[in-house]
Amino acid sequence: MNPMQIKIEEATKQGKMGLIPYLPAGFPNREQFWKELEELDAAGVSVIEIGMPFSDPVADGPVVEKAALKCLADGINLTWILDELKKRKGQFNAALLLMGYLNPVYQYGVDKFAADCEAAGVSGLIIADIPLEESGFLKKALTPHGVSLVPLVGLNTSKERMKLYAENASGFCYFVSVLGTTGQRESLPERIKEKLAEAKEVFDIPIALGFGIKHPDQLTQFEGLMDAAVFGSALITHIENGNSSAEFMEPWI
Amino acid sequence: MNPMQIKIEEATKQGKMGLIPYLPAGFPNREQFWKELEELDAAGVSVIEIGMPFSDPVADGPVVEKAALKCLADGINLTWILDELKKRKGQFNAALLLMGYLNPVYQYGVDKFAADCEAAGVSGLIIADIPLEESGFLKKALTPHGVSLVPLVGLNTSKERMKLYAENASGFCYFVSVLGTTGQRESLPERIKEKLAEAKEVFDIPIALGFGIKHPDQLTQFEGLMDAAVFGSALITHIENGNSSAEFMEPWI
Amino acid sequence: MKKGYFGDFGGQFIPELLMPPLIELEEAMETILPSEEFQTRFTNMLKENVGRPSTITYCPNISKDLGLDLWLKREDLNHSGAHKINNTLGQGLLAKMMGKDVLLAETGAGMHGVATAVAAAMLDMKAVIYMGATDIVRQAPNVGRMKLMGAEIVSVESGTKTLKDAINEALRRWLADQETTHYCFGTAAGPHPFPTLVREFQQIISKEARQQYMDRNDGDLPDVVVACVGGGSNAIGMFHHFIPDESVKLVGVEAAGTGEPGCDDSAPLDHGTEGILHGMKTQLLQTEEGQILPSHSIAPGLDYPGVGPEHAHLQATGRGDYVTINDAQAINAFKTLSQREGIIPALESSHAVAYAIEHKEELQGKSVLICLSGRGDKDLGILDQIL
Amino acid sequence: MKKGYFGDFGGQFIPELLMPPLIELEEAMETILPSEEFQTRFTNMLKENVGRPSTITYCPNISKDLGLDLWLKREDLNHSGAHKINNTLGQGLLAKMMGKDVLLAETGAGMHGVATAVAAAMLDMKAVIYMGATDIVRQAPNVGRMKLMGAEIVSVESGTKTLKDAINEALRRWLADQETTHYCFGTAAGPHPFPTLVREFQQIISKEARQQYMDRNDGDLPDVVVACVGGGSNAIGMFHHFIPDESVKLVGVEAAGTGEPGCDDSAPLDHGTEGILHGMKTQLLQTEEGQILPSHSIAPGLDYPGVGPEHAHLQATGRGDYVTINDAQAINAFKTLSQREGIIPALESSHAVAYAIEHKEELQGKSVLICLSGRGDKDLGILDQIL
Ligand SMILES: Cc1ncc(COP(=O)(O)O)c(C=O)c1O
Ligand SMILES: Cc1ncc(COP(=O)(O)O)c(C=O)c1O
Repeated sequence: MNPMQIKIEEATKQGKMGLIPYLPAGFPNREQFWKELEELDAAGVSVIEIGMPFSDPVADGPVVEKAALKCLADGINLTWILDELKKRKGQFNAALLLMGYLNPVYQYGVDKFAADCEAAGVSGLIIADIPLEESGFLKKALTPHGVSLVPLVGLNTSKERMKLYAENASGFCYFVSVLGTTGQRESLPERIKEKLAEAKEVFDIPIALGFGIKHPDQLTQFEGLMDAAVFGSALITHIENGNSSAEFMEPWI
Repeated sequence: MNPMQIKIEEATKQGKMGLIPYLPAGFPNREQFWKELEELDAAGVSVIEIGMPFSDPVADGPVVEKAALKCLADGINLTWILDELKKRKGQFNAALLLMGYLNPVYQYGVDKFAADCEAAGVSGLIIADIPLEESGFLKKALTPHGVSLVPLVGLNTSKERMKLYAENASGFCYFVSVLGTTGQRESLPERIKEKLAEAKEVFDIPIALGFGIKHPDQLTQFEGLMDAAVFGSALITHIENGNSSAEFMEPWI
Repeated sequence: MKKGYFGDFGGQFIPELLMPPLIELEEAMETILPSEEFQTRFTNMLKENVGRPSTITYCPNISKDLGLDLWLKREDLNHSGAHKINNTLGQGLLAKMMGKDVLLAETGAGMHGVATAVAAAMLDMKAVIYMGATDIVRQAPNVGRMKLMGAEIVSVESGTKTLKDAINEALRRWLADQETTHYCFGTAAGPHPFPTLVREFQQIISKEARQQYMDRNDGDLPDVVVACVGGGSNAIGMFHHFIPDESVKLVGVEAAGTGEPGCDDSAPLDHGTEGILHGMKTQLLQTEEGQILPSHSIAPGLDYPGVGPEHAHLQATGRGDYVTINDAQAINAFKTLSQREGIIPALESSHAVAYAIEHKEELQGKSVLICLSGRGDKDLGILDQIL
Repeated sequence: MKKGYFGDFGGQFIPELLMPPLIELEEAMETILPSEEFQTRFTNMLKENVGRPSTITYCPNISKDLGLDLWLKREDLNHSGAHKINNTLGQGLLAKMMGKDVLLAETGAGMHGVATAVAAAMLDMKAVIYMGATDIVRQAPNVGRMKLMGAEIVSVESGTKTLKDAINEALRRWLADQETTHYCFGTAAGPHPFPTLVREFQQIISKEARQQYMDRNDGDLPDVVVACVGGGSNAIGMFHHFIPDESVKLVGVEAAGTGEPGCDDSAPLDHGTEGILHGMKTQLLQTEEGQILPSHSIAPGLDYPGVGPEHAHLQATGRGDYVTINDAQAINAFKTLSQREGIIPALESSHAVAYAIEHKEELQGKSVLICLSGRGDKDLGILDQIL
């Protein structure tokens, strides 16, 4: 079983929600980044999602985009991320997940990328601009190395498509809470419930809800329909304001 | 015989050139205008050509246009010209000629205009924008009142057209020295001679040369081919510079 | 009827020294114009360079809004963006075949200037364009286009610095340069033979539009045909083939300017008087003493105190109805057509469109075919300043 | 070949959340597009609103100057001034029949934005246009036109503030508003089915041009067919029906920018590498690490680091030749066509014209048919600044 699933299920077995914080690699700067990761890990999160920078991040909202483009300008690249993770292999309790866009991975070389992920202790990958139809070649490269390609589904994903995604999916399923880009929102649409229930039914791996999440109170309404929460923009803003990740995690623990 | 022809022939009989100065009515101002006319008359000119102002004087060069538009702005109109001339009827030795464009005369009423010319002692009219083809109605109005419609011909007037103009022409024939508008020119085109000779042959009334004339020296080459000279822009510029008409006439006498 | 006259209007009121080139032109109209060579080349140019036939367009949204059927004859789709090119290519080709090297033109909105520059470039001739200093400022995009195509622009600083004065200066230039130069007059006005010559080149508008309308309406004719009237070339082109159709009402739209009492306008047919200007006897805005009054319209191409003599005649005989539209109404039409149909009309043409809007009550259920004489790209600057 | 692919290029590399509207669009392409209702309405719109067929024009003066036969396909004569309208009316009508209310678009030169605004106005829909802040400044006339037609303009301040970034933002907006909104993509690029859909609407260019050329040349075909390549829509439209004609050389012209070493350009086919951007696998200007490079061209519509996948394929198979023209050469062509033929081309199209000028030696005696994709009125401001 993929470590991400294991970690999330550890949480749910304890009656807690799996927690999946997102930070762009190298944010807010190279050293601080690893400190934030350690704090998050110490807070007991299930999966740490690390953003790989891309010049044209079409699925990102303004907060994530700005933070990630700053890291890109600072010279953060896939080599740095994978090398540094490799150095720290085994130091994190949480499972590690890389998130990004296809082109940098494609230029890196998907086979090399898959191998290097394994070597770095990365167990999952989210590629925002790969739908089902184009995912075959990537899955083929990742699977031998035990890296899961995490499916993203959302309010407009039909049950049929969910089923196709569910076939040999592993790790967890990322349920996107809104039709839109990442970013904090005050409230989440009611109709999520129905779709979440559908996803719960279709997938036999944990369901994580992401996009627009800033506080656990937003999620009480979805109890039983989701297993984990992903939060990015809220965490980034919090850090940008000079606060620590540990602090941010308090209401979640 | 039209007084204009009489006056020009008086000059030519004395071996001199007929002189036809042009001034816009009311130039440089209402009082001064009559003083200039008196000086010109005293200098022994044959015909005094008085410009009637028009807003759109297409045949005029910049000097005449500017002077005439100033007079127009000062309120000079046909009524003033004809009234003031009437008051002075008989005071001029020179014959009087009005020059202008059709529309003001048309609005004044051509029959009334012809009658008022006679009453004012005017013996000729130049309308710059009436060619042969359109001149019938005007001639018909003028003839009973002894006012001649002076034909204008030029370098591009065919002998045939000259002949048509010559039919029952009276006063004098105005030969336009250039293809262009009024205004002083340093020299006159050589080929005038040939055309002037043609006009001399066709017309049995005096030929006056006009447009671009500023000094008698320009004309020695045309001796025998012309009977009178018309000058406007040069005279206007001279007056604008604060000099008197009498002074201007000196080289001509 | 006297040669060169439309009823009481028209004629050839110009200096004798301009008669030879006018006579030369009249002769060319009799010899060159009907020749097979001219006709073939001209027809090809209209098709292959101008893009004729220009289409007619039904306006579904405005028609619904107003309760009538609105059709547009799309002269704005012509190369260079207005009906003017029909005339400049015609005159340009004629001039070329007459052996002239230079096309001289006046321009108000700049569309005729641009169209003349196009004709000159295409025919490998030189273009000299007279344009009022005021118009140079308010129609800057067209000045840029003319210069780019190699035309010489002469800024006219005299008088009102608009179209009327540009014509004065161009006539003066023609007088001087008549041997090498053809005066490519921009509208169906001026001395004979221009009103006839320009109509000859613009009648293609109604020739096409009449057939196109019938093709799309089971052989029916429109109830009303509308065009704006500056000098009157697009209007006479739009009216010509409809004149014999008695059921078709012909409406010419003059510019009322601001419409404020005491302000200048451009509506000589509405409240002008008979007089003589620019070589023709016609209706003019003038004082009782025959001095020409300054004109005004927000549409530079309509900003003219005179009008082509055939329109004066059509009005006198009652065949044409002439109405006025003011600046604000034209701007409203400009915006309405842009927003509702995606067509940005020239401010000139907007006057014609405004007729349908302002008269919608009496036009209920009728079909109205409007000459969209040009496109409005050139006018965005004027609008920017106002809106 | 895999669905949505042209050889190795194409595909659908977009977020899952955009798949439903893409699938909906694919379905509409299979059901609505071939329907008689769609085809009739679309054909009518092309004729009656756009003014199609657009003519082909022979350029006598430049042909003589260069020693070849230069022909232009006149997409600049289309309503709104470029080929873009063929596509926006097609997509607009499709979207309308799919029940959408809003047309969303990115724009570089503003021509696609204007054409989308036209389609929206005509079809009584709303237009929302994303445009880079840099392009908003350099193509101000088009911004004015869009606003006038009631389009909402969103200024894009991210990245290079040009076309690429406008696409990013528009994709984000689409993601959010997919239920009511159709993303009216402006070029033959992006995720499947856009490259095919846009080609479908632009192939009319070569369908007409091929026949028109043959009609005027005793059934002969041109030796060379040329088009500029930004995203590639006018080029694919111009090439499509010539692809089977083996004797006809197809030349796509990319923008070399200033041409100075170390400066940005817009020529991914010339020296880009395979990668993924904006939903497609294609040739891209990118770093070795897969970060997209900023692009530059004096022609805003060519200023894009990617290219439509079918062009990458035509290049890979050798059927298409892709060359570059720099800013100075394009400006020279812009001026040459204006002055010698009276046609002011868009700066984009000027790149295609420049090909004939710069390659005149090898083209001696050949006939060259160029797609004049748009008119240059919008570009006078750019030129003013430079000249
Ligand atoms: C687009 C357009 N329409 C109309 C006119 C008015 O001229 P006319 O009355 O000769 O058609 C002009 C003149 O410049 C124009 O540019
Ligand atoms: C006139 C013109 N030509 C060409 C282009 C380039 O686009 P494409 O390569 O899709 O034809 C543009 C884009 O805006 C344009 O406006």
